[in-house]
Amino acid sequence: MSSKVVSLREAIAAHVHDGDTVAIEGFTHLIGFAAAHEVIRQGRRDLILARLTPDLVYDQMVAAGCASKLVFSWLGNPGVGSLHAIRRAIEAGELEIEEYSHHGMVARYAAGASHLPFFPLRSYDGSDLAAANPLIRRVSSPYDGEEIAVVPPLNPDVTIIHAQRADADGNVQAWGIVGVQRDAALAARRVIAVVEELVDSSVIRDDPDRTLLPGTVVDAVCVEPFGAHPSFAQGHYDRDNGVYRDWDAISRDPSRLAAWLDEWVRSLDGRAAYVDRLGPAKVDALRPDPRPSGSVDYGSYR
Amino acid sequence: MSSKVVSLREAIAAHVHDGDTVAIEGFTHLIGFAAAHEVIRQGRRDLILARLTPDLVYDQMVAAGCASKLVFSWLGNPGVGSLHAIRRAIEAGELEIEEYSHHGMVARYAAGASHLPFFPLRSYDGSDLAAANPLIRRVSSPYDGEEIAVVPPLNPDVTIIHAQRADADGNVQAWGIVGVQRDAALAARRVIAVVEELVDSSVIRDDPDRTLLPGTVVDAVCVEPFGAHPSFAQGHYDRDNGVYRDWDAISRDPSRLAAWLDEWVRSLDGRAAYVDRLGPAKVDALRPDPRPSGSVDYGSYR
Amino acid sequence: MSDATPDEVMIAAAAGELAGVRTVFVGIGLPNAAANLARQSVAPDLELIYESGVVGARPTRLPDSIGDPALVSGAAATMSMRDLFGGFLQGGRIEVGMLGAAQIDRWGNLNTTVIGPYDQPSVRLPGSGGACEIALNAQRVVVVMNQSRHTFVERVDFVTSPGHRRPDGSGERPSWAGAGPTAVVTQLGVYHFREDGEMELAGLHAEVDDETVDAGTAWAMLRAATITRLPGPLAQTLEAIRRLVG
Amino acid sequence: MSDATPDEVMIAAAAGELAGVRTVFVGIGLPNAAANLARQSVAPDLELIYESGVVGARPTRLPDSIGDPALVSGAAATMSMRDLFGGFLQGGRIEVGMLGAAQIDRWGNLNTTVIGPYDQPSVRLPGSGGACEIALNAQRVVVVMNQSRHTFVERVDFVTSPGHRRPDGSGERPSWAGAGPTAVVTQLGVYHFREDGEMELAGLHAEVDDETVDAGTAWAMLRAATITRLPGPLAQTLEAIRRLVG
Repeated sequence: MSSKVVSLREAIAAHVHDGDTVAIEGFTHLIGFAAAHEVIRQGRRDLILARLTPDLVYDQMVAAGCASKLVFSWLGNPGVGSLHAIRRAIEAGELEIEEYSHHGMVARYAAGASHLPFFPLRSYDGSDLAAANPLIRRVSSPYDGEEIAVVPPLNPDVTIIHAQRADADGNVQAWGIVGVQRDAALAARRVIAVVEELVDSSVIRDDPDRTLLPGTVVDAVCVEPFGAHPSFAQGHYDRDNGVYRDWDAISRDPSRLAAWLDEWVRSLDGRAAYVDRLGPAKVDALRPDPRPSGSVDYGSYR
Repeated sequence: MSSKVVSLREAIAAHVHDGDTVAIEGFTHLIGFAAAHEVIRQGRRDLILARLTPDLVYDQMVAAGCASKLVFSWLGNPGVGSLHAIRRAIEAGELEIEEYSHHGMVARYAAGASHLPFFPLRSYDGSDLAAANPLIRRVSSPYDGEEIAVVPPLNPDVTIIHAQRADADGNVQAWGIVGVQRDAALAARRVIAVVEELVDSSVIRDDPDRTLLPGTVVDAVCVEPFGAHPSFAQGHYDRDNGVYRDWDAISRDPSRLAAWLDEWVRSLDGRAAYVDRLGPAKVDALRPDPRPSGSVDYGSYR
Repeated sequence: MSDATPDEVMIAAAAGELAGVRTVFVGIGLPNAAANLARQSVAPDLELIYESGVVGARPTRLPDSIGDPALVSGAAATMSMRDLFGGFLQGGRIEVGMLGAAQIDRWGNLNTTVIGPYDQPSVRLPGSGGACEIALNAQRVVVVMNQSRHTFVERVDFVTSPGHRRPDGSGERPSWAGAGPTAVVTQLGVYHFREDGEMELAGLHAEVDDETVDAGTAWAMLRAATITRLPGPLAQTLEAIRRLVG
Repeated sequence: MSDATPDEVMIAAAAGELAGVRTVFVGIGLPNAAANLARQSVAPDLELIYESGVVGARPTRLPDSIGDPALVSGAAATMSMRDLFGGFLQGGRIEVGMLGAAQIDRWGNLNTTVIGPYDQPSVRLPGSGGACEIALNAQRVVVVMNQSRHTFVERVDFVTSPGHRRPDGSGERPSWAGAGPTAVVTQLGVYHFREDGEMELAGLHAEVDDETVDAGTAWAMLRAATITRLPGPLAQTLEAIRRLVG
């Protein structure tokens, strides 16, 4: 099988186009900052950005002018406050929004992944969310006539996920919080997996239950250690809460934000340079002590 | 937290009642034979038995007179042929059937688990299955008017699953094929987990991704090593294909079948006695060589 | 006399609402501190469930974010958000959902979306996250929030998470839904809901009087038949809170 | 001259239908042997996907059952049946579904449910399993089955898995569905389907002639413009099959 490993630059150039619907998913965990920064560097425009929690990652992409629309369910800097670049863009009428609840977004990806025309969920009754978003509709059950809310499928042109490891065939493994990553990838036309580590196929195949996505659905594998910073990668590095807190002041001030994008994104040629700029002291401080999962026995059968 | 560990006899007595809808799930893997045999010993009647593949386990329960109805999607002895006790009961008008496809049953459990009035799936168009089962219906999408098949929720009174290990809090871990076990359990009013091994909570909590069911949804934990024989438990024992092949002749002949039930179920007081009767040579022959999953690092964060 | 801050009083009172509870769906901030405190005190069997998909977390620190590696290490289970919101929350497996809000009305409707009109808000808030479905599907809901005439309002600007009736007093909760908000904890007191779904004052924190409650409510707050004087956090509870919040 | 059995001829021909394919949804029996043979020959990148939820299996033996521990150990991935049937099969991620059947008609409708009426069958077969949705959602379907006037029938007793048209020739496949059956492999030959969905003879195994095909078909089988004389398994292929089937 030919290897799917390519550079992140090549993967973004090949798979992310102006005007695409893009999902860089990862719920609080494994957020694809390295990939987002590469999209910024390559100057993509008019993207429709989908993500449950736009987080700093989309605040940066919006600030860099990549996006025309945001599809989301919780818009904030967790534990800190607002995402100011996104707020400014919305207020200036430069960024359209399409808003759901978390389960609504989860259900949209589920419908997209499984080729359903809609997905039913018990939400929105008595809320103003359905009035604010005409894509939230209702269906009657053919069993008891009861009405239930439904949302339409979400099929990104490309979904980018970050994970702990993959093999060259594109089999991707992740542990800890996996959020909506599987459905967001299965729903997409193209999938880029960015990983902390490339491993031999035998490592993957020794523990098939850990596989988040089989290689048959992955188009490109890119190896970018620390690529989810300032979010975290379970077992690899901690969440860099200081970056989240500091972001508030940066993103409030457009000129500071522009300078930040120059310093941390545009003047760098990739994630390795970003890690260099962070410096070994910061990187070391984010490394956890080991806590092994332990091994289970799959058995060898002949 | 008080322990959920009870004997299988107590668990069946407390949670399985005449007339209940019962799901003993486990797709080819981890089929709950020990639990089924205990249900037979306790003489339950008029059960509605739900399972994708009734397998030997329901052929035995039907032969023992436990069931009045079967809800299923594939009725056979895998790789061998028919389930003769079930066929006789259907032909004699003693066993009602309600038939789906696999995805239909999967979707019924999914609807049951997530409290949905129906679940949509792309199946049944052009098939005679919907005509044979009036519970397979259709819904129009409010987005494009397209019609799609739906099935109703399945909410067993009790679901019994078998797994490799659990702790006393009822956190259950399984590896290998998990089929519909999670949804079948979440859909149920009561859940019995039968496991090969009781482990300390620290073993579970060292690898939370392996948890199939958290203890909050499990009512009873029963420890019955070899409890899934003649099906298999990944890493613990192989499928006993000889039993499946031999079953054909046994279940063809009602008197041989009655003798089998006496010998292997009714005259025994539990699974330990069954394993004794199998004998150490057979048990040893089914043990695989080790094939460890390897360990991943979750990290210790403070 | 206690030197507890208003937040500490709220955390302690909110923890008290979890006595004997087995499963709580926890948001970030005060609910998170309250749930962790409850597990160390009135609800030793409490399993903390985070919308990131972590069940039975035993965090060694109070996380900044609802998704934090310290929630995962040592947890009982992780699951996809599809399983969590579908099979777990919607499946009725969550006893208590703990929610915060920027605005609440007398029916327990919560706003975390906008101040002002939706299309031209004066303040854009984060939105629902999981709150809308938590409010509908948890067996009951405990609200923890700061109280003032700006937050306890006659009419919320946007119903993100439904309470017992529509803001105009019409309608009722769907038959399939959970019981909705049963308690609201603020820095002033604790509120319950009458049979008809309207909020009433049920308890006052130390050194808070009736007039302070009325001054902090934009409608005429009803009173329960008996209004408890809440004891306030014990010294050991305060210690525990400070260990948690750091 | 080959000493291949009819089953071996079918396995070899069915494996040939998988040349260059990446993902195949495999049933038990002949399809399983064919898919494993294909991975060792014409489709080295082939990922075997079993309805038990195993993706990219590398079985060290040919299992009796579609769920077997030897399918799991060394596989690329396992997944729940919800993810497999929903996100994988229904999501269009399966190139080829390989199905068997007790009856087939000229439109490729497959019966694995009953011989005789549904309520009073003379033979009760296993039913659909995943076949109905595989027939609809795989990008295309390859059928492997024994051929006779009892199996290649004018009208199937029950449509378990839909082909190109209803048994009376009406209707067509839904717009969202895959291409349906594109090849049928039997011990006599290989059949394809015309534009209008009707089956035609496309290839004959060694030592099989036209009349044998007609004697083994309960309707007037159409002929492709050119009918290939199939080479039959090479010696090394036969060896591989015998290693697989044991």
